Amino acid sequence: MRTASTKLLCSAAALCLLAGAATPLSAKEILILSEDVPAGLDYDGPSAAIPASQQGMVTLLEPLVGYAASSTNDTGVTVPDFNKFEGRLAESWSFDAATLTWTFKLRQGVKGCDGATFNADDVIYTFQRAKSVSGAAPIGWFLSNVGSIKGFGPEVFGGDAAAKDIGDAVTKIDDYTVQIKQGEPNALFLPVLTIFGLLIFDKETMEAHKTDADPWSHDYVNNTNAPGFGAYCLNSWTKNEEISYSANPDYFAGKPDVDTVTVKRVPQSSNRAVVLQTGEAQVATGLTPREFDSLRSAAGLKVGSVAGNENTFLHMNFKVKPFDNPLVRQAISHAIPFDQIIANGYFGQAKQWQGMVPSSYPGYKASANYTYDPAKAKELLAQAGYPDGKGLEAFADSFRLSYVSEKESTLGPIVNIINTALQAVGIPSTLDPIPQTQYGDRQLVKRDLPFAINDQEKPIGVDAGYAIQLFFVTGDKGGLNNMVNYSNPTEVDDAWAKARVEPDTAKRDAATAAIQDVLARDVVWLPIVEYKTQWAHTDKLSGLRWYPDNSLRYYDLKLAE
Amino acid sequence: MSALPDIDALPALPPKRADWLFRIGLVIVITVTILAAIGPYIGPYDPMLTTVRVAQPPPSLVEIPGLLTSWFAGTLPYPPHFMGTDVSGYDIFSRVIAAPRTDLVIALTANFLSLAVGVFLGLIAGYFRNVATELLMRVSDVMQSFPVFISAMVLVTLAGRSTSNIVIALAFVYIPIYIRLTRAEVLSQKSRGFVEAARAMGNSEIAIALRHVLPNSLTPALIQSSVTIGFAILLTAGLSFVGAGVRPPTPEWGLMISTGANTIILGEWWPSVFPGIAISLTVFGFAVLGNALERRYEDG
Amino acid sequence: MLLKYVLRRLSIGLVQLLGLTISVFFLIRLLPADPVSRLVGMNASKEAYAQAQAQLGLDRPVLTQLSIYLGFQPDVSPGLLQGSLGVSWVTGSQVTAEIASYLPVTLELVTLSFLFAFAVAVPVGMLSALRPGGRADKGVFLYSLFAGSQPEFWWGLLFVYVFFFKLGIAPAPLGRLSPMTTPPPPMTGFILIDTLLAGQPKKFFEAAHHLMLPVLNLTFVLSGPIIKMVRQNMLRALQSDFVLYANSIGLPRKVVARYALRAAMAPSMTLIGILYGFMLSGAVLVETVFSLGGIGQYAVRSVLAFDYPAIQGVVLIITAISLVVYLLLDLIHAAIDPRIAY
Amino acid sequence: MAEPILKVRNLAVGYPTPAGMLQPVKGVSFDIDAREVVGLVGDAGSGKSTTALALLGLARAPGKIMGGSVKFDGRNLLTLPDEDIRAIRGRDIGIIVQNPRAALNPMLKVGRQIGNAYAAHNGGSASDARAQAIEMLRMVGINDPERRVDTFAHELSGGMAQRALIAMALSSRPRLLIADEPTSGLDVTIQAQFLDQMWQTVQMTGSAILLVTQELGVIANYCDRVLVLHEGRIVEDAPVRQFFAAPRHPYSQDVLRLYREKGSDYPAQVASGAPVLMQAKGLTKNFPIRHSSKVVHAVDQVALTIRKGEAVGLVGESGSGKTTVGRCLVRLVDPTDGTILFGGTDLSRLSNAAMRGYRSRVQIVFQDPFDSVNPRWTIAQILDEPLRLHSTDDAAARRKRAAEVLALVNLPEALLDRKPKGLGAGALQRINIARALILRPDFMVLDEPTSVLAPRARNALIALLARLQAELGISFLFISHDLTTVRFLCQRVAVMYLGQIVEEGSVEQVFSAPQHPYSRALLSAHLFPDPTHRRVDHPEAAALQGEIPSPIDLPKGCYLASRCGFANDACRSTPQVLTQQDGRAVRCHRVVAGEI
Repeated sequence: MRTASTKLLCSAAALCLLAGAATPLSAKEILILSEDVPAGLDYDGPSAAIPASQQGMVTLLEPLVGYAASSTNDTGVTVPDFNKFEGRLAESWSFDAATLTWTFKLRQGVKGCDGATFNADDVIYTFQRAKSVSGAAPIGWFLSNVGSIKGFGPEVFGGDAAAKDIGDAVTKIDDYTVQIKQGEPNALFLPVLTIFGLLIFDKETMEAHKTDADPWSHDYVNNTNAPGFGAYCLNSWTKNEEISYSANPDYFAGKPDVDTVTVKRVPQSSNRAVVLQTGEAQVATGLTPREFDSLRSAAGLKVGSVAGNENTFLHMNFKVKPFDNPLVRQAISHAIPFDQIIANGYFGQAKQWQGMVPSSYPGYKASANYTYDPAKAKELLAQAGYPDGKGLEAFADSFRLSYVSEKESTLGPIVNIINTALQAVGIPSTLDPIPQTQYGDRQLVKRDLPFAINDQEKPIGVDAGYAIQLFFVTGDKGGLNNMVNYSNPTEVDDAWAKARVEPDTAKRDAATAAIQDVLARDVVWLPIVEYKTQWAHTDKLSGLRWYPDNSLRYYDLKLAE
Repeated sequence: MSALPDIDALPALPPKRADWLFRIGLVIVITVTILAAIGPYIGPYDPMLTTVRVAQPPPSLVEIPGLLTSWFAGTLPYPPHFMGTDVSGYDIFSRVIAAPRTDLVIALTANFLSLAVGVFLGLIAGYFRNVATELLMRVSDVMQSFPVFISAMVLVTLAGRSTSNIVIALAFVYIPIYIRLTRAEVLSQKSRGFVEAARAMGNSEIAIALRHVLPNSLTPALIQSSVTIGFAILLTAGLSFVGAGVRPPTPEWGLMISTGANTIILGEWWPSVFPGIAISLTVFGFAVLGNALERRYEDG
Repeated sequence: MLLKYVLRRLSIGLVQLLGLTISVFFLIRLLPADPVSRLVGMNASKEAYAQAQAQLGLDRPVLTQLSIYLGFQPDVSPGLLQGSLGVSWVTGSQVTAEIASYLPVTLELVTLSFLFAFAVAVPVGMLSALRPGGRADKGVFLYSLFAGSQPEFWWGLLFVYVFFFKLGIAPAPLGRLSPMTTPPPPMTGFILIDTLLAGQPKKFFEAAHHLMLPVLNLTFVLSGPIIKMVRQNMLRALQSDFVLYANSIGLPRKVVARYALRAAMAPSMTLIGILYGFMLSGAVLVETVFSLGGIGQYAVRSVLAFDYPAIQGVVLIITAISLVVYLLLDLIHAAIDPRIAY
Repeated sequence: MAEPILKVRNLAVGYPTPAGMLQPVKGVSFDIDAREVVGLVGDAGSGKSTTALALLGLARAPGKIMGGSVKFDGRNLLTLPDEDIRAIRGRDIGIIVQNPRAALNPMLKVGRQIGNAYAAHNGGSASDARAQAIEMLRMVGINDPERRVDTFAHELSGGMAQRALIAMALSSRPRLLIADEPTSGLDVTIQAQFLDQMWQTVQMTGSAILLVTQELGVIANYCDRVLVLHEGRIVEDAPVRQFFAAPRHPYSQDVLRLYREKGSDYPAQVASGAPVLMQAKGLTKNFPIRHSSKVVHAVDQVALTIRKGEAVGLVGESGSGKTTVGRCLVRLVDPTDGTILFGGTDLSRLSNAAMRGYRSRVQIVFQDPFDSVNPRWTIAQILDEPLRLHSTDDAAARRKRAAEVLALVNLPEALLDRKPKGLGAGALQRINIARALILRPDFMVLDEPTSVLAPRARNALIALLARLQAELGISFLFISHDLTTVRFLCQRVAVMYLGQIVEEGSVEQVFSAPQHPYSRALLSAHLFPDPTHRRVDHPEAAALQGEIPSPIDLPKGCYLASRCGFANDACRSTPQVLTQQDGRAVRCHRVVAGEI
C-alpha cells in the first residue's frame, strides 16, 4: 500500500522536477505551512482557544518554568520529562510547604524584542493582568485557579473591584526575586506555569499601548503584537494570511539557529502536502494520516512523529437515553473495530488507547482494555433489552454521531468506519458533522451532545489527576469539562478531593489509579486510539521537540546548510 | 381601435433539431427519476456502508466485460468496484446511482414548494393591486436581492444541515422568482377580452382570478420549473462542497465531489470525477427539457 | 430628468438595503446557534460564559443590539451610520477592513471572467444568429445549454487535475501568488493592478499565471448563459420588422448589422446585471477550489464560526454592490434604448 | 404600349414546416406599366404581403423564394448578386408596410433613418442627408418637419409614422412604389388624408404603385387596374370599372355580393310608439392619469336613447369614446357622472351584487374573437358559464340550450366539444354572439364585432345580426368605425368626436345629408366601393387637416375648430351644444344657424 501511494504522488511531473531545485538560503530562513495563522495573540483574548493562535503566543512570550528534555525518538522528535522541571525566565525556585509559598530567583540580563529588561515587575504585571479577568476568555485566571494560587477564586468575577487586586498572592521581594502563595497544597502549581496561559508579558511595552477603555492592552495584543521575552520577535502579521518572526538576539538561552520563521495559511491539507514537496516550504503541519504516510518516503522529506497527548474517544452522554444503561455502553465498547480504524483511518500512525488519561502523562493506568467482539456486543445489547437492536430505533436521535465538520478530511474515514460497524451490530447510527463553534457550544456549555467522536481534548495540565478533575469530577464540584455528565460522588469526587491535596506522590498516584479503574468500569469515555502528533519537514531540519500544547518552539530547530 | 394587421406570413417555425435533443433530455430526466426511486437498492454495495478497500482506483474500461461475467458467475471474492472506492472505503458506483434520491428529491420539493407559494402570491400581487400587494412585492424584491449562495449557506449552517433546512433555503431563493414570473403573466392576462367577458357575465373577481386568469398564467412558471430544478441540484451540490449541505454519509453528488476534492490534487481523480459527470448530465437534461418546453410555448 | 431617476433608484436601493440589514440581523439571531461558546473554550464556567457574553454585547436586549449596530448609539460603539460594520468576533478586527481586503479578490476574478466571457460570447452568439438553423448555430446552441448547466466547482477540480497535476502547465491552486512570493503592497486590492503599481512585472505574470485557471473556470460557466442571451436577442433583432424593412429599402449590409446589434445589446444589459450580482456570491466555490481567499471564502469562514458581524457585513456589502451594478446597467440600457423613459 | 416596368412570371414562395413545405404563393404572374396604380386584393392568408416582399427578393424567415422571375428594366431581380439588388431596392422600387411604427428603427431618430435611406443611394454628407430628410417630411405633409426630424418612432402617431415611411421610400424618387396595406391600422379620416397625400406625392415623383389591400373601397377609389389573389394565384386581372361592374371569377363575385345585392335602401325605422328600453343621460367618464392631477376626458355628457327592437349605431374614430360608452352601459366601467335608465332602474348607481341580477339581461360582444374566449375551455364550457351563473337548469338542459343557441348562429353542434384553438375568426365571433344570446338578453352592445374579420366573414356576420334582430327583437348598440356595416344594420346613428356626440339622427338622415362638418368628413372619407364616383377624380373640400387634439387638455371652443374648414372665431371661443332640430341633433352653431 505504501509504495503505490508514493509512486502516485511522485508521478506528478511538476512535483519531482521542482523538488530538487530549491535554492539554498543564505540567512537561515524557514517557511511553515499551517491550517491557520494566529487570529489574536492575547491568551485572555477571543482567539485563545484556537491552536494556531497559541503557536504565536509561545513563540513571542516565555514561561517562568518548563519541562526538561528527555529522550529523542527514532523520528528525531525529543519528548519532555514530565517529572523534571527546568527554569526558563526563572533561574531557580524553592517551596516552603508550611506557608505554601514559592520563591523564584529570576534570570538577570534578559532583554525583550524592544530592548526592555526582564525583572520582577513583569511577573507581578502578568499575574495582576490575569486576575483582572478583563479579557474575553480569562485563561490566565483559570490556570491560576487550577494551581490554587491564593485569591484566584470565582469571586473575582463579582462586581467588587478589590477582589480583582493581586494583593499578597504574588509579591516582589527585590528586582529579581518573586514570591507566589498558594491557597491550599496542590501538586499542579508548577505544571500550570509551563502552559501558554501564564506566559510573562513585558510590562513597559504593554503599558505604553494601554488606553483608558483598554487598560490591559487587550486590543494591542490581539491585533498588533505580544511584547515579551520569547525567542522570536514579530516581523509582520496579516490575519488569515501570514505571520513572520525574526530571531531575538538577546534571548536568554542564546540566539536561535534559524534567523527568520514565516508561517503561511494554506487551508487545504493536500495543498500543504504538495507545496512542501516542491521545496518552497520547509515544514507542513496538520496533514491527514494518509498524507503523512505518503510523504514519509518522499525524497528530501522526513516526518517527525511522537505519541504525544492526542487521542480519539467516543463520548456518550449519561443524561441521554439509552446511554444511561451501562450494558449499552459496554456493548458499544465491544463494537468498535479498533484495528480497522488504526489501519484505514490512521494508516498505522496510532495505537489503541486503553486508558482514560493520555498514556504519556504521569499517573496513567491502562485500565480500559476493550476488545472488538461484535458477538459479545450483540449479546450485551440483548441483555440490555434490545435483541439485535430492536427497540433502539426509538433513540435514533441519540445515535446521531456528531463530529467537527471542519475536520472532515481527517475524521471522515474514521466516523464512517464506526458508523458501519455500529449498524452491523444493530445500532441505528447516522453521522452529524457540525461546525466547530456549535460542537464546542453543545459539548462544553450546554453539555447536550448525546453521541460524538472527539479528537481535540488535550488536557493542558500534564497530570492524570488534573485530567480526572477536568473531565470526570461532577460538574459543579470542579468538573469543568465533564461533557458526558458523569457523576460518581463517592468513588470519584471524594476520592479526588483527598488525592488533590495529598502531598505524598505515591499515595496520590495509587488514588488516581483506583479512580481510573472505576472510570473504565463505567465506560465514562470509550477510548479508541492515541494517534501520533506529526510534522512533515525537509530532511535538512532537525531538533523538533514535542510540548503538551502541540505547538513547536522554533528555537529548538536547527537548519543544516 | 386599430384593426389587427392581416399578416399572412407564418410564425417562426422550430428548427428540426428540437426533437432528438428533447428526446435526450427526456431520457436523462426519466433515468434520474427512476434512480431516485430504486437507486439505493440496485447497486452492488449498500451506499451507506464502508468497505475495507480504501482509495481503490476503478478498473480500466477493457477489464469491465471480464469483471461482469465473472461477477455473474460468482467467481469474484467481492463485487467489483466499477468506479473505485473513496478515502473511507465507500463504493463510488453504488453511491452515484443512489444520490438522485437525495439530490432530485431536494430539488423537486424545493421547486414545487416555491412554485405553489410563488404562483399563489404572484396571482394575488398581479390581480389585486393594493397597498398590501405592493408591500409584498417590496419584500419579494428584498428577498431577491439577497446574495443567493451565501444566504442559503447561512440558513443551512445555522439552522442545521437537515434536508428540510436545505429545501427551505432553496425555496427562500426561488419563491421571489416565481412571484415575479407569475405576477408579470397575470398582469398581461388580466386585461384580456375573456376576463372582461367573464366580468360582464357577473362572475365575482375571485372566481375570475381562479377560473380564468390563473390557468392561463401557469405556463411561464412551469417552464421555469425545469430550469429551477436543474439549478437547485447545482446549489445543493455547491452547499455540500463548502460543508453546508446534506450530512454525510448520505449519498449526494456534491458531498462526494467535496470528499474527493481533497485528494484530487494528489492524483486520485475518481472519487470526484464520476459524481461530477452525473450532475452535469442531469442538469443538462433538465436544461434541454426546459428549452424545448419554452419553444413549444412560444409557438403554441 | 436623469438625476431625478438616479436619486429615486438610489433611495429605493437604500430602503431595500436597510430592510435587508434588519432582516439579516434578526434572521441570524433566530437560528439555533450560540456564538459565545467558541470564545469560552477550555474554562466553561458560568462566570466565564457570562463574561464572554458581555464582551460580545449579547447580554443586551436584541433591539438595543440592533440600534448599536445601526449606529444610533455611537458612544457605545460605532455603527452603520458611522461607516463601521462592527468588529469580527473571531479576529477582533474591524469587519469593514477585512471585507476591504477580501472583496477586491472576488471583484477581480468575476470582472475578468465577465470580460473574457463577453469577448467570446458576443461574436459567437452573433455568428450563430446570422445563420439560424445552420450547423454552427446548432453547435453553439448545444454548447450554451451545456455550459450553462455545469457545476463550476467540479470543472475547477478537473482543470486542477489536468492542467496542474497531469500537464504541470498551471501553478498549484494555492492562492493568488506562490507561497514564497511576498504580495505587493495592497493599494487597490486588485493583485494585477497592485503588482503593476508596485512596478513588479515578474509578480504580475505570476499573478496572471495563478489567475489563469480560476478565470478560465468562471468564463466557461458564464459563457453559457451569455451566449444563449446574445444569440436569442440577436435572432429576435434580425427577424424584427425594422431590420426586414431596412433591407427592403436597400440599406448597406453594414448599416443593417449596426441596427440589429444595437437592438440586441439593449435587453442584454439587464441580464448581465443580474448575472454579475449572482456571481459575486456564487464565485465562492471557485475561490474555495483555488483558495484565492475572496469574499466568498471569508463568508464561509464567518458562517462556520457564527461570526454574526462578519456575516451581516458580507451580505450587506455584496447586496449593495449588486444594486449599484443593476442601476448602472439599467442606465446603460436606457442610454441605448430611447423608449425607456426616466 | 411602352415596355411594362415590372414583369412577374410564376413567382413562388414557400415555408418549410415540420408538416412539409407550405406554399402561400404558388405561381403569380402580372405586369405593371409606368405611372399605373395597380390594386392587389385578397383575403387574409391569400399571400398578398408575401408576394409584395418577394418582388424585392425578400421573404420573412424561414420562408424562401422557390422560383419564377421578377424582371425590372429587363433584369431578373431574383438572380442578381446582393450589391445590385440592394442598389435597386429603395432607389428604383420603394416599399411601405402595414405596421409603420414597427418598421421604423426604435432606437434611431426618424430623420437619421430617412437620411440613411437617402445616403444609401445618393451619397452626400450627413448634413445633405438631414436637409433631404426635412424636405421629404415636408413633401409628405408633416407640419414643422424641423422638429419632427428629431423624434423617435414611438413618439409618432400611426398616420405620422406611415408618412415618415413614405418619405423614406420615395426619398430616391423610385419608379415603382409597393404599398403593402398601408392604411389597415389607421382611422378612416386619417386613412383618407394619407391616401390623398400618397396620390399627390406620386404624381410629383411619377412612380407607379402596387397597392396591396383588403378594402374594396380603396381599390375602387384609387386604382386603375385590379389583381385578385386567391389561394396563392391571380384569379382575375381587369380594369377597375369592369371588375366592379362584371366580376368573372366566382371568388370575385362572392366578395362583391354584399355591395351588389344591398343596393341603397335603408333598414325600416322602428315604430315611433315602441317603449324606451335603455336611456343614458349626461353620461360622463374621466380616467385619472398616474402621477398627475390631469384627467383624460373620455366621455362628456353623452345622451342616448335605445327603443325596444331598435339598433342604434355609434360611429367615430379611435379616441372618440364610443367604446367607453358601450362599457358604461353594461357597467364594465363605472361612469363618473350621469344616469343609465334600463326598464326604470338607474344601473349606474347599483352595487356589484345588485347589478349581477341585470347582467343576464344586458350583454356585450367584443372586437377580437380570439381574445374574448378562454383558450383552455371547450366551447361547451364557454357557453355553459352564463347558464351556470344565472339559470337553475340541470347540466342536460344547459347543454341542450347551448346546442340550440349554436344552431341559432348556424354553427354545428359538434363544435361543443372542441377548443377555440384552430377555429377561424368568423366562427369564433359567432360563438361570442351565441354566448351573449344564451340568456335571452333584452339589450346587447356590439363593440366593433366586424373589424377583425375578412370581407366575406364580415358580410356573413352582418347578415346574421340582421336576421337575429328581426327574429328575436333584441335592441343593439352597434359600435363601429365601418360606416358600410352601420348603414345596413342600424335604424338610428350617432356620430362621436372626442367624447361628445356631434350629430345624431336616423341612418337615412345622417348618411344621405350629414350636417356637422365632422360627419361630412367622416362620410366623404369613407370609401364606398363605387368606381364611377372616385375620390381622386374630385378632391373634396370636406377633408380635414392636421391631427386630432389630445383628450387631456381639450380646446375651449368646438373641439374640431383646429381641423374644420368652416371654423371661425366664434367656433374657436364658444363651447358647442347639441341642439335638437326636426328629429335629429347637431353640435355646430353654424349648422343650426343655417350658415353651412
